[in-house]
Amino acid sequence: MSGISLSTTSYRNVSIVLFTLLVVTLVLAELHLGPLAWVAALVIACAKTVLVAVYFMHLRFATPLTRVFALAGVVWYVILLGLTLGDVLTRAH
Amino acid sequence: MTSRGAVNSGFSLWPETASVGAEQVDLVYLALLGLTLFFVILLGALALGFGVKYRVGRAAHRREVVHKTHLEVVWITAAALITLAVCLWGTYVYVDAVTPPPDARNIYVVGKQWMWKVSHPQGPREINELHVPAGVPVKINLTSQDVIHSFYIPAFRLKRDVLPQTYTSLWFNATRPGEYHLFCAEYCGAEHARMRGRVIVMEPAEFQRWLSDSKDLEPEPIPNAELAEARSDGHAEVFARYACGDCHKSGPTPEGPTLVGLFGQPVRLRDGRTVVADEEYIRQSIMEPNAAVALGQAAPSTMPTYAGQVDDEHLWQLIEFVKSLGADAGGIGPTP
Amino acid sequence: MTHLAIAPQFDDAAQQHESAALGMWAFLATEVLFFGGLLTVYTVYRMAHPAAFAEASSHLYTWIGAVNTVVLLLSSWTMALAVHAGAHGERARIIRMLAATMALGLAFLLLKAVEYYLDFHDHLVPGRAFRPDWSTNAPAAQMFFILYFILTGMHAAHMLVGVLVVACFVAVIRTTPSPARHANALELVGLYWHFVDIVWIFLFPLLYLVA
Amino acid sequence: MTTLDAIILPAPSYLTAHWSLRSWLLTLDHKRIAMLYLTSITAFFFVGGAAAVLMRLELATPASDFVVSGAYNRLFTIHGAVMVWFFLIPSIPTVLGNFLIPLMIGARDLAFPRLNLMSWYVFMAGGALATGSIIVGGVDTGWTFYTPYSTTYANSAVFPMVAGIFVAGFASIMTGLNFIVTIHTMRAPGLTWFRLPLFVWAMYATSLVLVLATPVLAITLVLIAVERFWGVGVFDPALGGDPLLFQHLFWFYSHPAVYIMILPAMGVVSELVACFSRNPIFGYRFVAYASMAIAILGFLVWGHHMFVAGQSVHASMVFSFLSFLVAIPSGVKVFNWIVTLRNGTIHYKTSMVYALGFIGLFTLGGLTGLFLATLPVDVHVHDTYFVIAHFHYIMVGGAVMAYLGGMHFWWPKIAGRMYNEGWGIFSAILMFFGFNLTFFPQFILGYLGMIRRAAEYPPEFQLLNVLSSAGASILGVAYLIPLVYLTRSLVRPATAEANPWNATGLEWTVSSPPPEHNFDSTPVVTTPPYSYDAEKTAELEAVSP
Repeated sequence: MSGISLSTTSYRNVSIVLFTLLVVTLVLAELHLGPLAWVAALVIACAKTVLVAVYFMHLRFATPLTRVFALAGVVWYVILLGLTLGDVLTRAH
Repeated sequence: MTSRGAVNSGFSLWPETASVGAEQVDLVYLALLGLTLFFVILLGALALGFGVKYRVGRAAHRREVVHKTHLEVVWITAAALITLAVCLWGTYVYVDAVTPPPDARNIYVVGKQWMWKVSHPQGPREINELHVPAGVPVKINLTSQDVIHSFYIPAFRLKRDVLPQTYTSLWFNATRPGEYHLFCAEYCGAEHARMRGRVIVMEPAEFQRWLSDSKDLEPEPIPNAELAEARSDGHAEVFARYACGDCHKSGPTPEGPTLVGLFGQPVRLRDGRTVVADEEYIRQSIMEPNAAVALGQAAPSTMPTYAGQVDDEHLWQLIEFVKSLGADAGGIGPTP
Repeated sequence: MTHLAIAPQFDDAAQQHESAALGMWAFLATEVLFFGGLLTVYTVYRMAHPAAFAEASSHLYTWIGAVNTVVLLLSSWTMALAVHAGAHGERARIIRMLAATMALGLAFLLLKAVEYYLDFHDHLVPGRAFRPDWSTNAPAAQMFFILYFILTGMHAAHMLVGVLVVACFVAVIRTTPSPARHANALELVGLYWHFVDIVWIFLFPLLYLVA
Repeated sequence: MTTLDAIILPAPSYLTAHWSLRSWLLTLDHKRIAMLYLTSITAFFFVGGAAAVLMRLELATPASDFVVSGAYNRLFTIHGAVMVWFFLIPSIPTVLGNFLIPLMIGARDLAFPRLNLMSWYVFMAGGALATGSIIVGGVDTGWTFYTPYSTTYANSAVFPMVAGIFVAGFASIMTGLNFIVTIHTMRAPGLTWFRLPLFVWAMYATSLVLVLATPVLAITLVLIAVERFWGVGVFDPALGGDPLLFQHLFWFYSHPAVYIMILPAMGVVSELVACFSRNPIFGYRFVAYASMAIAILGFLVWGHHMFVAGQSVHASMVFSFLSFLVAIPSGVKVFNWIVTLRNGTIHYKTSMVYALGFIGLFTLGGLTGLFLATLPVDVHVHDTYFVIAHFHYIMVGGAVMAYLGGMHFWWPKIAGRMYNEGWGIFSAILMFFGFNLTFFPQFILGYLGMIRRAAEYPPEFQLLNVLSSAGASILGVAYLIPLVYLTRSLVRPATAEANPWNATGLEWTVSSPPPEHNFDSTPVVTTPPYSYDAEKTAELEAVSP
């Protein structure tokens, strides 16, 4: 059903972008940019995730409800991480 | 020393209040109690009133139910305002309770399974007892030797978890001389319920006298220390230095097997093997506690490795000490 | 649509498909939180010991990690094509693409096994065998490797499940009279596979590129 | 079979459609799976209850003379773990939820019947592991498994218990996932979200919590198991680990888990209050939204379990504030239930007595929750009997009362039999009395400073403990009475009609017990829920004999 909406060419194009992003990650890692590199690597990982989720996993054609559930896991993970770090980073000892 | 206070006192419905902070906590508690009473009476009266008036078979004028959103808004707002007020007041009291004044007197407390070890910077050390002066801010610095404990003095309304590898603290300003309970509030193993002590609040002058009297006082002998005191040759001192007797007592305990009568005897291991407790076995057990765990003990062993901590001479002395315990397999009392 | 098998509790194929897709996405949300718990632990310790983590990370075989990333991205591509073929009911292409996906999945696991072997050889396995003579902060370095093994181990377990499911699917598609009947199920397998790929997309920079 | 036969003979119910053991153990029928769960969780309830009775016996005296300390520690661990994971969390969802959700929304079954059956087997496997840990010596860590005690120091069967809870977690996830999908996709035509019974709303909110919280518990338990086996682990302070991190992960699950227990109970009570006051629920939408608000806010407050644990002062303040917020939707529900009584025609049936008991006990439990959210008060009463009393008011006074109220309400539907109302009301009142006698003294004990998880206590606490133990024995008897008369109703031919309470809701439109496939034809819904008309019912009852 929903798979019909994308052509094999678009899957190829998405894959090429994914490989390019991987190369960018590796090059950035070689440059030793310090803490900036970590941020860059994570941003690129997020970009890759969005590509995989939107195209390979067909979120682009999914119902709003499915998108909400796709986001729910991420939002709840942010709650877990955020409030935990809220404690760890402000501890006096 | 005064004997007034919570320890061994009779039945009551309200705990002793013996610190400045405790009075603050009681005020907040009373306010919450009032709030609870108000809502229980309000809701109870409504439920009872409706329940009687509209019970089946009773002729009452029953109007059609119309939902009123403004009612919902009223009680949402009321609940929000009341809770916000209590929350802010509580937070205000709490900030005070966790901020020790800079001139507070320091006392160090180590929790271990299952006792409180107290050290005063002036010298005296105590076990399961804590002497403090009244009217002076006292800061207790806490750490644990093993698991998480919690240092709890109900009369001061104070509690703080005691963590391994971490320092936590609490402070109080005791108001009334007397004896008060000291509990471990965080479950910490088999004898958690018995990890109790006394806080003895004294008049400052009396406390000063106690301090100078106790300067040379060693902690009262406790069962764990009996092994170390059993021998008066140099080996026992090494045994005591590494606190081996904290776990290895005169009988088997969850923390460690007894060393009495061990040497030269066959030992059954968890993995089914049986080995003879010779010099090499003792050495290995000290340096690599997990290599050969005796039957009935935890695996992985609860004993930390002493590799890199015990030098060869001490190791030898420890082995000699265990050997000497094997000589009389009958018991551990203070032998000649 | 007509050749889809409809279970008795559903009214029509659309309801069945919507239920299956929603169920799978809800399951993936639980998976996010499963790995999320581990990543929370990782983040807390990495913030506590940035230098030790960077030092420890440099002892990993980055090239194996990078090659494995390529392998997994490729497998996601072939899986996407398999789902695409499934929607068109092209039996031969489904089997070809699934076989490629499975082969890539196995290649990933094989490389991972080789890497574990090398790590073991380098005394990087936490516990008594852990000998970080290079380390300035051995406990923190060991913590990094504990997390490395648990994270990659959990991921590899998910990969293994994925490979097995794909293998079963190949068997089903080979014998079924109508491959199109299984298009929805294939789509769900695809969702799972891509998710496992996404987990690796994060694990690679988090574990291998700390320096 | 001729057409005539088909008209005369009633269709067999789900209970009588098949008779073989196999037809029960391999059933895909949500109603039969609910019955499988009912028998299992009843057994677990009495296992956990037996542990509680032994604990209260020990606590009748200050010394540990009835059981030794080590045995007592195993008792409270068993009591906590079994009651939380094998009774309270599955109770209303897997029994009433499984049975009622498809019936209430006009569906033939849940979306994934096989997954539903599998969840029961997984649950039983988890239960076998957890109870197996009792046989191989018991666990002494407390149900919270705090590290490093559970990982490094405990010398007891931690692993089977942890594994059992880990496995049972998958059953939770399967159930929650099934409910979410079913409620989204399988509602009958015309059954919009705001025409759903509030029980379904509550089950939806509960399922969200089940699905989003349980995986974090799963990974936390894996980390404990790894640490026990491997000897090194992420929570070991000796290796630079942070034991507080364990508490964060644990409470991220375990605080929302409290809402897994209480939200379904609130849903049940909404049904009961509406039916037996013959009134629509006052503020239906607010009650529905309150369920969702509680489910979501429930994820933001776990740090209030860590106010004295060494958590940062700033984090504690934030968690304290967020905890107060949960009081608002809970209060909304209580107010709306009470106002629903107004202008109603109140029938004091067994279920209604349970529902009113719930409202009273939950109100007290909720208000004492405010004490625990207040930072300085929590510092004093944390880990004391005040906490024990508070959460038993919520979980036993709340969840168990509502569960039993719901069982009595839907028993005619489930079993097709009526029970003796006199015994029902008597045991409900006895339970309310026994409960308060057991747990109210514990509030006082907590403020006096009596710590939890201790077999021994100072002698001045004895009087209140004796009261509590006496209450526990009354409570124990009160729990056995329904077991007896409900079981007796099965062999006694007091057949229930399709709708004995004149209740609204699709589940009452099918026969009692329902046929195997629920509905002959898919129902179409055209009215809002709870279309009770108080005046009319009162008049109708006045003229009927």
